[in-house]
Amino acid sequence: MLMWDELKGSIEAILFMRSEPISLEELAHILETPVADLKLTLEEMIIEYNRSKRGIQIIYTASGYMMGTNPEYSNILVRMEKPVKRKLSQAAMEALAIIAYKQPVTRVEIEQIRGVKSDRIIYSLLEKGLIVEAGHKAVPGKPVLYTTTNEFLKVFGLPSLGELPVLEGE
Amino acid sequence: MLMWDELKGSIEAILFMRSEPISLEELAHILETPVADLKLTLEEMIIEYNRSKRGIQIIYTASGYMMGTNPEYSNILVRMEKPVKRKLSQAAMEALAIIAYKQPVTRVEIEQIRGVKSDRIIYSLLEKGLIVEAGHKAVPGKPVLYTTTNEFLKVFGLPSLGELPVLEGE
Amino acid sequence: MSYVVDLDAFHGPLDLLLYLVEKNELDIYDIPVAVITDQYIEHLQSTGDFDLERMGDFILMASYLLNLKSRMLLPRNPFDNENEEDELTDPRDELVQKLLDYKKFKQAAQDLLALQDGDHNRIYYREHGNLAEPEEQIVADIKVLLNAYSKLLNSLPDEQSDNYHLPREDINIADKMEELITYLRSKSQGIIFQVLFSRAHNRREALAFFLALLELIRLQKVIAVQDGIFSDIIIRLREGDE
Repeated sequence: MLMWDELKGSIEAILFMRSEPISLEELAHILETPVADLKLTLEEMIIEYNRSKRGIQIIYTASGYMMGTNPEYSNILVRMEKPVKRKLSQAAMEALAIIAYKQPVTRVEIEQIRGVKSDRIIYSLLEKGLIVEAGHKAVPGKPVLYTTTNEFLKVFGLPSLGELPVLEGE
Repeated sequence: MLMWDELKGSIEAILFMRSEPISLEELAHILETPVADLKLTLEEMIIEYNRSKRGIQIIYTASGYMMGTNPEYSNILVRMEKPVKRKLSQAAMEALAIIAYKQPVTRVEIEQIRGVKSDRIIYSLLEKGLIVEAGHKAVPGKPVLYTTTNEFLKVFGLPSLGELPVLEGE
Repeated sequence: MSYVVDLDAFHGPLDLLLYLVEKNELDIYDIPVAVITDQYIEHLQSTGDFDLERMGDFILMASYLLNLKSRMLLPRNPFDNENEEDELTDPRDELVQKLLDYKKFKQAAQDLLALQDGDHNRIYYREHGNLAEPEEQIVADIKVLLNAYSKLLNSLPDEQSDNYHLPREDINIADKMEELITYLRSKSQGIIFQVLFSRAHNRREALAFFLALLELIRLQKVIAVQDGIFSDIIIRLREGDE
């Protein structure tokens, strides 16, 4: 069992390293500390971070806790040059759009709409972490079903799939 | 011109976002603040971070300031390392070690120590961004010299080349 | 004596030599060259299939060892005063230095590995661990996604039956090949793949363009280049084809 200060330090280090939200359960597993203690500690840390004009803060999201910059400083952070930016190709965008709006969806269904083979594009979307395999469709051949990921929401700045722009005429 | 607290907050946010070392000059440019002020502020921040058992710290490296975890917590952080971490082969580690300790160094010098051809290994280290070509040695044939990169320091958790483990017998 | 050691497990001749020195608990500064040479060669002989390129380095060391062995066996001429220097130096010195150097860096490699694994206290930085790929961030706009989707849907109803049909006779692929060449000639930098299809009035014509393009690529009159998975495909005339 860690001391109080070490517990906070460990949590801080873990949240710093991880760029994704981490659940209380995973933290409890890593730190060998009961969830209830962690919850209290995290709440205290959030308050401490927010008390001053800190540049970073701990954010509580639906999928867990994560560390991020304080939005107050976003006007300064935009002045920084960003990592290599990459746009999705038109073809990738098409496949991704079909998956986003019709999920869960099979490769054949995507290809029927696009009119072209799409296996390589699906593979690269999987690689980019924008989509995942989510089970199999209960039809002959049991084709793989695809859905979008949290990463997809992050890239497009959406809080949830419910916030996808509404299609014309639907 | 920012207020004192805001300056610290901004620096903290920038160091958090950036995963590479950032120079005082670049910080001065982003924050529109004189280098001398930034240097003082950063020194104060480093002391503040080190005073408590914080999980993160500000590290001063040859190429600038950057944020990293406190080494005291590495026994905990090792538990959350991603399982897909790409490991280097023993042969690649040997070549990398020679480059790290003897840089700048030529391919032939590496091969003399290892006793085997190493061109393919050097190529893959270049591809991984762990080493770079850094000019040519002033000897006949002008062979390419290799040095390690910031990425190398990051992968091995070092603040600078000066912190490499001490070589046996030296 | 039988060895179960696989040569592939060694990263080079020095690695194998070091293994033999350690296994026999020999003093690295006073290696019995005859013994170590015999064991070394025995190892090479016990190896079955082996990458010829790698074998070269091992064989080179074997010949070096044999040479060293013969020099050790030769008695020194007590009346030869001209080679006084030779008497002071041990012919093994070079080998000893090589082994010491190699041993030092082999150890350094292990230390680095331990650092990477977190066996020693170390700093962790954000987003490390992705050794191969440079950092990149996908930028995308939700409106673009919506546009892509609505365009797809709009193109569906009247065209769907055409999906898997070849172009009808009214569109000639040879004509399209001519048209493409003429067009590409005016674009020395090449054009983006998708732009090509903006010239088509319907799906059949687009398909004809595509078949024409494939044919031109096959005939090596045109090349298509893509720098990365998500980057645009650039179509241009082959150099020298005017």
